[in-house]
Amino acid sequence: MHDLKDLSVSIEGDVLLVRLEGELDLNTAPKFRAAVEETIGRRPHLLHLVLDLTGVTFVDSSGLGAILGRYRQFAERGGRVVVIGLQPSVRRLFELSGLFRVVETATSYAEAKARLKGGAAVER
Amino acid sequence: MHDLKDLSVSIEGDVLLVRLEGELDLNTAPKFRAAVEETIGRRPHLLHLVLDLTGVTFVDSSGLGAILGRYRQFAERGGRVVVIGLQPSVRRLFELSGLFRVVETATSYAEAKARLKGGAAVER
Amino acid sequence: MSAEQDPINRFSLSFPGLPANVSFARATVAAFAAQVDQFTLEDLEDIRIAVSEAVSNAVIHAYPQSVGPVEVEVALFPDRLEIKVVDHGRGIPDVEQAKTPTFTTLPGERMGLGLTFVQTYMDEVTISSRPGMGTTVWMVKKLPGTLANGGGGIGTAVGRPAP
Amino acid sequence: MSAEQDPINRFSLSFPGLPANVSFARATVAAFAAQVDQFTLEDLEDIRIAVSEAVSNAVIHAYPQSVGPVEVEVALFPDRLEIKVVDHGRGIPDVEQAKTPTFTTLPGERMGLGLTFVQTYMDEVTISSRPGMGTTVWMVKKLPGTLANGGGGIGTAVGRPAP
Ligand SMILES: Nc1ncnc2c1ncn2[C@@H]1O[C@H](COP(=O)(O)OP(=O)(O)O)[C@@H](O)[C@H]1O
Ligand SMILES: Nc1ncnc2c1ncn2[C@@H]1O[C@H](COP(=O)(O)OP(=O)(O)O)[C@@H](O)[C@H]1O
Repeated sequence: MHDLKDLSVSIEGDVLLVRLEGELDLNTAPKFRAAVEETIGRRPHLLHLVLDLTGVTFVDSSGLGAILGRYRQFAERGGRVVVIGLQPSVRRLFELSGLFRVVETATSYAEAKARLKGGAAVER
Repeated sequence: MHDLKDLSVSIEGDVLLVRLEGELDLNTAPKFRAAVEETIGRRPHLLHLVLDLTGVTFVDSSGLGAILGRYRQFAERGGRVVVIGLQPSVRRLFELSGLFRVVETATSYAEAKARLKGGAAVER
Repeated sequence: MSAEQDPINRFSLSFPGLPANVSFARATVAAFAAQVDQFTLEDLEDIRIAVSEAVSNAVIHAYPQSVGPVEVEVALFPDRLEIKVVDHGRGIPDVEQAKTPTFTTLPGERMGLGLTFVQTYMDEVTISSRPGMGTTVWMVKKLPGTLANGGGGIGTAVGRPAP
Repeated sequence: MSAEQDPINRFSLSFPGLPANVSFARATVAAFAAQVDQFTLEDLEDIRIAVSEAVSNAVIHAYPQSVGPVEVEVALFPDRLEIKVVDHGRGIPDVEQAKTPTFTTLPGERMGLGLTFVQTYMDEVTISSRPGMGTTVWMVKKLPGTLANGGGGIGTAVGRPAP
């Protein structure tokens, strides 16, 4: 039940990179939420979130809700959320839930940053 | 509960090599026993057993009993049993049970065969 | 439905509705379901999600102010795996409404997709609830490639010899 | 013993005593025990072996001719994990004898080491049995680094504030 094995946070310019490892569910979503809120609370310059889910093996609707919640938070600041490292089973859930309508994906952190620098949001 | 993921049997001269993968317990010990008995039943020339436990992640007293049972079977033919690939947790159980008093170990199949060819049983 | 035959194997599990037990419950059901050779990794993933959603609902909706008991009962039949998630909590006043995608009584970060996922990922789902008495989510995953899969009705069950 | 405080978390599991359920039972207990950060991989391995032995005994000795119910109850306390394996089978006429290394009533390939391993790998073990009524194997793994570990007796328990 160590379902969130790791959570690491790093900052580069106006981008917050959060890497999760393990499972994102009812039990672990609050930890993810708290880590993001703690980091951005006193850093209004952080505009965008890149979420690296490479090490995430399980997500359910509670996990999706936590990601959507972060999207809303960054959207309020005028920023965007890009997800990288989606495993096939997690991708399936993103598609089913319609989360792709608001959250973008990229194949790497570099691509995610390039996109965010480009400034153009994906077509919706 | 696929606890014996694989069991493969091969013959070289008077040596039977059995490779197990997975867990050796009450449920899987009979499969191991049946595979050995089926192979040696009509092959009285098979004198020795080399048991490769490299892929075995769990053994309990039922598993040890099945190994001891095979030792008795080969001892009756005047042969020996050499175990290779013991994981630390399994080694601990071998020590505790005294199985090392009858079953020998080697670090590889080549070493096991060399020993058996040499003909000298280890000191007990 | 061929509900009257004896299961090949079964278990029942009960635990307090703590968030940490959601992953425990889905891991336990998945470990049991893994004995079924016919299930693909995707089937096991579907089961994990459905159990996770039903147990999460018991934890947060059934017992909003306390930690109450949750039971998970699983039975394996020749043609299907049946899973029941039971709580004795608040109950659902309108089950049809609860099943509607995006309907939730806890806006915040809930998406209202839990029961939708249960229905999407399992082959049959029945939710029964009595306000103040509790909720049972009963769900079935059919074994791929069994006779009954894809429509063998009562005839199939009657024709099958007892195990 | 501080047996009267409430556990931090717990579960109970019941299943038919089929050989396939031995691995299911130990995997379930290990998944639950893994929530305890203090347990090392070796502790988890010890627990897996002890559960495997106690459940195997229920399967083969308690119900030699049939498949009977087995229950596993696990409770986590601040200082220890308690595990109870219960059957309602044949019972053990002489528990002291049964605990003796190499004693077995089923020679064949049984080594008579099951209860020895349970005692070796767990910190406290109590076996209670009534012939014809069943057997309960109660065992404790202490959490490493807790006050009570390494000999804090009743004094320790009394001195500990309720959680
Ligand atoms: N076990 C339950 N006990 C009480 N109410 C429930 C239960 N399960 C679901 N509900 C109700 O049904 C609604 C929809 O559930 P669901 O689709 O899982 O979405 P969510 O959990 O995101 O709210 C919940 O908001 C809740 O009001
Ligand atoms: N749950 C049980 N029900 C009835 N008898 C039991 C049970 N557990 C152990 N026994 C008895 O105790 C003996 C010793 O058990 P154990 O040390 O586990 O060795 P083994 O299982 O190899 O016989 C068994 O042979 C059996 O007679």
